[in-house]
Amino acid sequence: MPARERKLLQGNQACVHGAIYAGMRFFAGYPITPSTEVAEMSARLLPRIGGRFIQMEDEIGSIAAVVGASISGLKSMTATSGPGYSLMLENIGYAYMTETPCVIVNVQRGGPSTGLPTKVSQSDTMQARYGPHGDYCAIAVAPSTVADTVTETIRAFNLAERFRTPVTVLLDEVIAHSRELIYLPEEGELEIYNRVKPTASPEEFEAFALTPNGVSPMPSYGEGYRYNVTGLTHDTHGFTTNRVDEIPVKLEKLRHKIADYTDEIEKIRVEHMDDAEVAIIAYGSAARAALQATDIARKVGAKVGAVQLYSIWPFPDAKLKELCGRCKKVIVAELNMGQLITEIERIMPDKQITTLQRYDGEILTPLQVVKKIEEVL
Amino acid sequence: MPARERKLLQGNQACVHGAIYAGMRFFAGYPITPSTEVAEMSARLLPRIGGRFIQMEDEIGSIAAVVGASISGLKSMTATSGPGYSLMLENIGYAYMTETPCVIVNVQRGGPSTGLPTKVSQSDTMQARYGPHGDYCAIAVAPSTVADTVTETIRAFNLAERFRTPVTVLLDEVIAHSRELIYLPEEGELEIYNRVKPTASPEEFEAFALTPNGVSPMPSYGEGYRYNVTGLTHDTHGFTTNRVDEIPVKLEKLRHKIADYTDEIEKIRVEHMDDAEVAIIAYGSAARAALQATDIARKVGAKVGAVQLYSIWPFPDAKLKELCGRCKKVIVAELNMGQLITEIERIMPDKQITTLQRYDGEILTPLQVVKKIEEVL
Amino acid sequence: MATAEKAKQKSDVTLHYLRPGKKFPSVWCPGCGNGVVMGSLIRAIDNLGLSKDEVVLVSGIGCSSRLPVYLDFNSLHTTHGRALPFATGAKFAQPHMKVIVITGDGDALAIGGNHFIHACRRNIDITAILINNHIYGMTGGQGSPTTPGGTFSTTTPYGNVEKHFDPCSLAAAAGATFVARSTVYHEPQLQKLIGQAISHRGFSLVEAISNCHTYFGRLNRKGDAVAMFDAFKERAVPVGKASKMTEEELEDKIVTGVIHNVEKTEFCDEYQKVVDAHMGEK
Amino acid sequence: MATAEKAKQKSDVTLHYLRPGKKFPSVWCPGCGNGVVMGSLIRAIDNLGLSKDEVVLVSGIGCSSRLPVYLDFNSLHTTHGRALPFATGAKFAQPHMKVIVITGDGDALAIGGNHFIHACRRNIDITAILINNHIYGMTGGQGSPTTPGGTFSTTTPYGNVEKHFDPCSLAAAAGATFVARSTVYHEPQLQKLIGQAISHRGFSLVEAISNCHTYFGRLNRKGDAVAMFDAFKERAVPVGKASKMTEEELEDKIVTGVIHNVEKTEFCDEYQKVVDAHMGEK
Amino acid sequence: MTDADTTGKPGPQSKYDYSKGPAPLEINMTWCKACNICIALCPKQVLEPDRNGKPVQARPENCTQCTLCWIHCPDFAITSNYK
Amino acid sequence: MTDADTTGKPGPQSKYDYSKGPAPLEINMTWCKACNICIALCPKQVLEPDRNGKPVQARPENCTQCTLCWIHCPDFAITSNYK
Amino acid sequence: MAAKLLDKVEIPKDRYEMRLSGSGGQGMILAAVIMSEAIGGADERNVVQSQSYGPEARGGASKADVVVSENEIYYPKAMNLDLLLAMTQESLDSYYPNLKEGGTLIIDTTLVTDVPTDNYFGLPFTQLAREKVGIIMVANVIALAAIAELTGVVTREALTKAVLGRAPRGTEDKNRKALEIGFEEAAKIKK
Amino acid sequence: MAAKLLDKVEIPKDRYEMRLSGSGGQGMILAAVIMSEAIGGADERNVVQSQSYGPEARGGASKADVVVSENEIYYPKAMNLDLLLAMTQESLDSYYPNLKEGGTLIIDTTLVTDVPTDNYFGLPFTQLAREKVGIIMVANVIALAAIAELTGVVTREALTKAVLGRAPRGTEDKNRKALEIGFEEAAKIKK
Ligand SMILES: Cc1ncc(C[n+]2csc(CCOP(=O)(O)OP(=O)(O)O)c2C)c(N)n1
Ligand SMILES: Cc1ncc(C[n+]2csc(CCOP(=O)(O)OP(=O)(O)O)c2C)c(N)n1
Ligand code: SF4
Ligand code: SF4
Ligand code: SF4
Ligand code: SF4
Ligand code: SF4
Ligand code: SF4
Ligand SMILES: [Mg+2]
Ligand SMILES: [Mg+2]
Repeated sequence: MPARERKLLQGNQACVHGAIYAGMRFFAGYPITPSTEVAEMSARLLPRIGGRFIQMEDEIGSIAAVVGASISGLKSMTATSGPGYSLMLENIGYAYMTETPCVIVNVQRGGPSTGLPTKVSQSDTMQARYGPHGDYCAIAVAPSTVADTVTETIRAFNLAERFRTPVTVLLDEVIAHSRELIYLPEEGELEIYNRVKPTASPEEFEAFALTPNGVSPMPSYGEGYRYNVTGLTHDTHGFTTNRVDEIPVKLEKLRHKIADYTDEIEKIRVEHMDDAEVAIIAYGSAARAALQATDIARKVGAKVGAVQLYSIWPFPDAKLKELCGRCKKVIVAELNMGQLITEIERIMPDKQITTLQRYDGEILTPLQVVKKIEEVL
Repeated sequence: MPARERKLLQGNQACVHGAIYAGMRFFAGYPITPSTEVAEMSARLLPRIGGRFIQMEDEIGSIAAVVGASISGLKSMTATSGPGYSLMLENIGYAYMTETPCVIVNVQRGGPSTGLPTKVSQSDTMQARYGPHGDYCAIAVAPSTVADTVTETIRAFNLAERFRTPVTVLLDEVIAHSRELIYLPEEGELEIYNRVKPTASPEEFEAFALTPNGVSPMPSYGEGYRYNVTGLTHDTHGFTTNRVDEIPVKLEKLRHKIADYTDEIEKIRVEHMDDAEVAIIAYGSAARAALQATDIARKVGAKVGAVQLYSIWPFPDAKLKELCGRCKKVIVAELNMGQLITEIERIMPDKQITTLQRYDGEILTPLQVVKKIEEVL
Repeated sequence: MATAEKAKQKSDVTLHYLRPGKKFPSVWCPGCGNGVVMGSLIRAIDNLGLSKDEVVLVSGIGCSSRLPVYLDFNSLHTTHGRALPFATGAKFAQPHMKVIVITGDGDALAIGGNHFIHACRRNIDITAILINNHIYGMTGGQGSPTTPGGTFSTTTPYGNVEKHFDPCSLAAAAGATFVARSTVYHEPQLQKLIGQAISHRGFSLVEAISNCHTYFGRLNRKGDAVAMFDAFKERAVPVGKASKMTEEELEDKIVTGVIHNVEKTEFCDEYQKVVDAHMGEK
Repeated sequence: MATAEKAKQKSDVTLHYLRPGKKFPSVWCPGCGNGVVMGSLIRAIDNLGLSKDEVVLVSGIGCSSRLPVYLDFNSLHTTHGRALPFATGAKFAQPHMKVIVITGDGDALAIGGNHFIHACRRNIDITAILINNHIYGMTGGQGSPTTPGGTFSTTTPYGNVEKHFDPCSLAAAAGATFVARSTVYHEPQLQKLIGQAISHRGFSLVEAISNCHTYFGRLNRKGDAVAMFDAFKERAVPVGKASKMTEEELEDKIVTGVIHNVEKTEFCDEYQKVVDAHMGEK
Repeated sequence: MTDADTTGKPGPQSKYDYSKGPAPLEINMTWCKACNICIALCPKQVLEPDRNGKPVQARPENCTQCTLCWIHCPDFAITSNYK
Repeated sequence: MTDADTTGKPGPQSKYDYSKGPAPLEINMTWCKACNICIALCPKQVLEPDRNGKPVQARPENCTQCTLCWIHCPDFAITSNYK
Repeated sequence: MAAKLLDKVEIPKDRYEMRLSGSGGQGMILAAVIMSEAIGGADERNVVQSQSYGPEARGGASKADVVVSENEIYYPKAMNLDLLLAMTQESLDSYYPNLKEGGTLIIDTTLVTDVPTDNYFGLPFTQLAREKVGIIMVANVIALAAIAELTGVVTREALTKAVLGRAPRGTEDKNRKALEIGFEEAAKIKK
Repeated sequence: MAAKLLDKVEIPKDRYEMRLSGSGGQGMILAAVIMSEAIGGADERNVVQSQSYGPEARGGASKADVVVSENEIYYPKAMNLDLLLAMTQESLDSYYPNLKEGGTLIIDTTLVTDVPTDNYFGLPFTQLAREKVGIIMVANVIALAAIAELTGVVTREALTKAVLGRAPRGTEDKNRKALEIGFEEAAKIKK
């Protein structure tokens, strides 16, 4: 077997490689630091594989085109950062309501507002959950290395297709702009999930049918299934409804098709937790500081463990509780003024929870984390 | 004294009366059900008092114009519903970052997406808190009657001016469209707060100076203070900064000027809580069902009390805990799939918390609430 | 009786395109021109012999934007103002589809104005049918970017102080390659123009002047649907004739016909050339 | 030596408008035309004798949008694409202020396109200076709505397949009442046009063609700032002369001067009439 | 309800007795919203409103099958009845 | 550093000795970014780049105060030195 | 105790709940507004008026509720109607089940033919409007007058003032006439 | 134990951290990319390369870091530099404090005049580039070669392959030349 080629890629570029591996054939976006290289790489690579890239007039148009293309039949993605993600929220909600698979990459930078365009942050964590109006059940994954970015982007596409829903990839400036040497997965190496196509005849086809797992088969345009798609609350045929007996059916379908299958979404990495007295919970580039600090502190005998979240939403309540079961103390390390911690507080009221925040545009250093471990121990 | 005139007003109309009482002289908006009457009433009333109404091309432009007008010197407001609020988020974040007082009315309707334009909901509760990207410290007030809508809109303006920050009024379709007979406050009856103007000379003026309470005096255009306003992270002079020693100063100013003064924001109504075993927590039109149910249940001897939130954000953690101190059981009644309840769970892990949700486009009925009380008792 | 037979056939054709399972009649007010445009669209599509499967109808939000749901095509009822970028995605993903956007004056030109000019600029092969009733019907009669100066709406209670867009000029300036206008009174012309627009390769706009007697008519004393139809008849001037009239003479007139028609390369075609040139490159 | 004295005075004038406390020089690349436009703007304002207090400079996001912070006026650096609605609020709140918007081709015409056409339509008394460098400078060289077909940018690595807007035609079609164009090479003309635009009552646009040699120049082998200045000189055609040229002859030319100038009622004025008529009504 | 109310065809109550041929139009009274457009636009005064404002074929013999009524009916309530 | 490097005035190292009058221009070497525009646009070849690429007044006697250099300097680094 | 709560509870007696229902064009919402204003003009009672919004309001059925109480009105919607005005058969059929036992039912006998109870007041409002006032549009005002007369929820004077306060200029006389007819006809059938 | 944690901890020894610093136009980022690719082409070591982004990158100071390790690299940024390349005085002043005790300092003596230690390697990279290759732009490549030679972090072959892999067409020879000069000159001063 010939040695596999290693590539030096930025997180943003790796994201595109992952997406294409997962089957992305459509990208619509609008440049914004620090996500722009995702668009640039897509512009370069997609024509080479017969895919399509379009730079839209703004972020609203970008996510709209992505949803349109996905419904039309192509796996689709867009990438942006906080300001653009804010603008996309209405149509992310539309994708959710219409059960349209798509992937939105949010490369987080310092906020609020225009904030710190070239600096790292994790301050859009809660927005990924609660950004769109209306009840929303978010899926968000979060890589922390360039290699992860490939696999998590693939996972994002798989989850989007599996659950027929928008999935957010929460990157941050450090991962996005760091270059790492990675192996790209080879054809067939990773499982790719494709949306389930209808098997019923067009006459029998019910666009938003209540299936056992809540996910309805989804045809592409031109395949003979002419159904209606609307962001208004609709019945199983896709027709608008105002009926009190039909409305909750739709809303519950949207929620339960995801909430009842969180085990397929959750992904957590655990290091040194067996006998840990303190757990550090973190994700993304903050997790890299946490892992490093854990390693350093372990070497000098501190009973500390690291818990890295690869899936942020739905929040892995039960699994996380179980993993942290033994330790009494928890440090939540994040690059914001305290977001994840509200979830941790909610699910672990019995533990002593400490927050470790950094929000000056830089990532936490391992020594900052070690210092916090020392404080807590 | 002549008898005061009572007016039959819709919540949406009352909102405009309250706003004008508070000093609103500028309204920019874009129609959307069920908020449109706020714009329509503003269009009618503002010219009569020398104020200004403009219908913008969209919601993004509306909030932008509102912020521009506020910085220019007029108290300003916009009104919308979920889809429009989603679109406004980027510029709400800008108002927050630039410390611009303004009021955004969100008349909640059924979501997600286009959802149920003419039906009631409270499913934008969490969005009001976490909608904008970046760390954000939200203020949101929530009337439940037409009369409340006057006073809470006034309070929203006062809070906006007091804290130099955007304030959201969380209405809902039922309050917005119901007509009630109310007395409008007379001149001088209610206190009106106006932004603090600088007393320093233009040369000495420091636009975002660190004052004891964190709020910097704010001049209008044309008053001789020519300063820079930007959504980029900035220093106390309003100039962009990337410095790790200056960035947290700004972010902490934004947070603490609000978070340290929550007692000036919090407002809670309490009924029958003295000896209550069960507390029902609710806001907006759901609170009306809760109050009614409490009344009904009390008459037959149930030890139940009602806690109505008039301020949702910052969440009144301490005060609420104190008020519910004695009762072991809490019912959170809301018109969504469970939003407020996540906050209640976080702050009251020791209590038995039950959720009472309705999300079919109608408000909870008192009997539904009574039934839940029965279940819980 | 050949003419009669043809008449019957033609009168029936609409029914063959109605969506099974969808309740009729429509939600629209009695006499609303949206239904007339729906008929024109059906007849135009039928004349072109398109298969139902290859047609995608995309709309935003508004009374007019409710149109697609009634028809047995692929239908995509999107968010307010965003029909065109959704349509752009759908079209670009499958360039052989016939993508037709149904939009209102508010949907296309207020909140959707940016997407409108950019779709024109790209000259992407989409047909937009803009049902211009000069007001926001759906939300109950607020002013729109086509509400004439001085007229009344619920947000211009003292008469509109703003000026209005001419959607056709705007589209042409932005890069649209086929631009036409007619009214719901002039159904045969409207139908013909829609057919031409769909056949045109590139971005095409048909502005269909329509009546919202419920709001625009009532607030401006323009009478009921019939009265408004009559006014359209009176005010219409074919483009040929209009070119010989002065600006004053054209005041309050509706210029009908093909306003602008040029050939330019189309977006999807151009992109395909890039794909063909670079496919397989490493 | 009167001319020399005047020269000195004129050469100094810029310094009197720089913002105290702000670090100089600017963030811009060496030779970036944004600085030239900044000088033109200062000289135009100085010529008009406006007081610093009555001037509001509003911008969006982009290299060009960094301009206002350097000048000692009221400055409002807003969100990407939204300068015009912020400016609309600021102006309408205090109609006696002179509100000037500094924007880029991406800021004004991509994400901000809708606000652009609506500000034009309203004919609100704002002057927009659109610094058109045919690319997104700030984010590192992506294509913009004015990037010409076939040219390269980081998002058009195989040559741009889209067509570009002519901002001046678009503005005129949308309702702007004063529209002009010049380049950073033609500073004296640029300055004069900016002055005229500010004096004009109603919405005015000055398109300032500028160089982003760092990205547009580099990616398209157009050389450095000097080479791009030279090209502007070569390509410029005064509007009078242009009117006598064919479309082919005008290909790749930059038409300079006042492109469109009409009188129409202004938005704030019209609104004031409503206020005057209804003030005090119950 | 009379025949005219539900079918749009001239019924016995119509003061215009129709007997010279098949009814020229088929009118779907469930879909018709009584907007009056067909009645107003018919150049031959074929139609008149019934008591709900919906069209009855009052002068069917005048119908030229000119198409105007049905191409302008916003609710597809009229089709030609010619076989 | 020589005088020319910091002031933009012709310094002793300049091969052009300047003695016929006051230096025509004041050049702010801290603000100047060495873009070359002034040098290229000067119709009289008054300016030449120093070793950092910033302008020195090489042929000051030629200066006609035509304004071109300073109105095109993007960094306001040139002003007239005429009193 | 808990298990029995629901059985014991009673809908509060301090509320008086009216529903005015009919079809889109019959002016039920306006009628409810006028009724609310009449009550508000007369005394210190509280009023909440609400209706169903939405596309269904275009044409179709229409209902408007008025809840009146001397106390604070918590719940803004009707729970158990004290009075139902039905101007069409469809609206009667839809809302009759919401009328409380012993509640007042008033119907427009012009259009309602089928009444599921004997305990009601019937007057041909639409016919009266057409024949005695000459415009069908004031049927709602006649109905309001009848409600006032039959229930005493508001005085003749207060209602008259409220109606005239809303009457477009030039229609005062017709409205006055409508009121008179309503009061009179209702007085005749008052038990 | 807890109180002493910070005193005891050590920065992990399995990491090798380099910082290449200079001014905007000197190609430090490209150099770091090439160095990373050289390492990656040679063996299975892991590499993380990062730099500061932002407007400051236009002109101004520029730095690019490369962290190398045989193990998983958790923390992606430099913690304690093993090697600092300073092409300007400004960059030396800024980053010298981040160099670990005993770390390798390499400076471009063309532009750096003031070195706060005696323990360093100095070569006139820019001057060598100008004088021996004829283009100043390859100074970074000469410096890379010197780093390879002086530290052994990567082999000559691997570096050569990486440099040529990135060299624009037509510049191969100049780059080869630059490498040679770098290797040679460094070999001369190698201790
Ligand atoms: C983001 C958003 N803003 C506002 C609305 C409310 N809205 C729905 S339709 C409409 C206007 C429709 O006007 P037009 O496009 O002219 O359609 P018409 O109803 O006149 O056919 C508005 C403002 C919305 N649904 N979404
Ligand atoms: C909502 C949002 N989207 C995208 C961006 C990123 N962004 C900043 S400036 C810019 C383009 C600027 O181009 P232009 O207006 O032409 O200005 P220039 O830099 O060329 O002067 C973009 C896309 C942003 N800041 N905010
Ligand atoms: S409101 Fe106007 S546009 Fe809407 S359906 Fe009625 S008539 Fe048509
Ligand atoms: S990137 Fe381009 S537009 Fe931006 S400062 Fe540099 S030259 Fe100017
Ligand atoms: S046009 Fe159609 S809907 Fe209107 S009255 Fe005639 S048949 Fe009825
Ligand atoms: S087809 Fe023509 S003539 Fe016959 S009824 Fe219709 S409009 Fe009248
Ligand atoms: S003023 Fe004119 S002549 Fe003198 S140096 Fe400047 S460009 Fe040259
Ligand atoms: S134009 Fe200005 S910045 Fe450029 S070289 Fe001349 S003095 Fe320096
Ligand atoms: Mg409309
Ligand atoms: Mg630009």
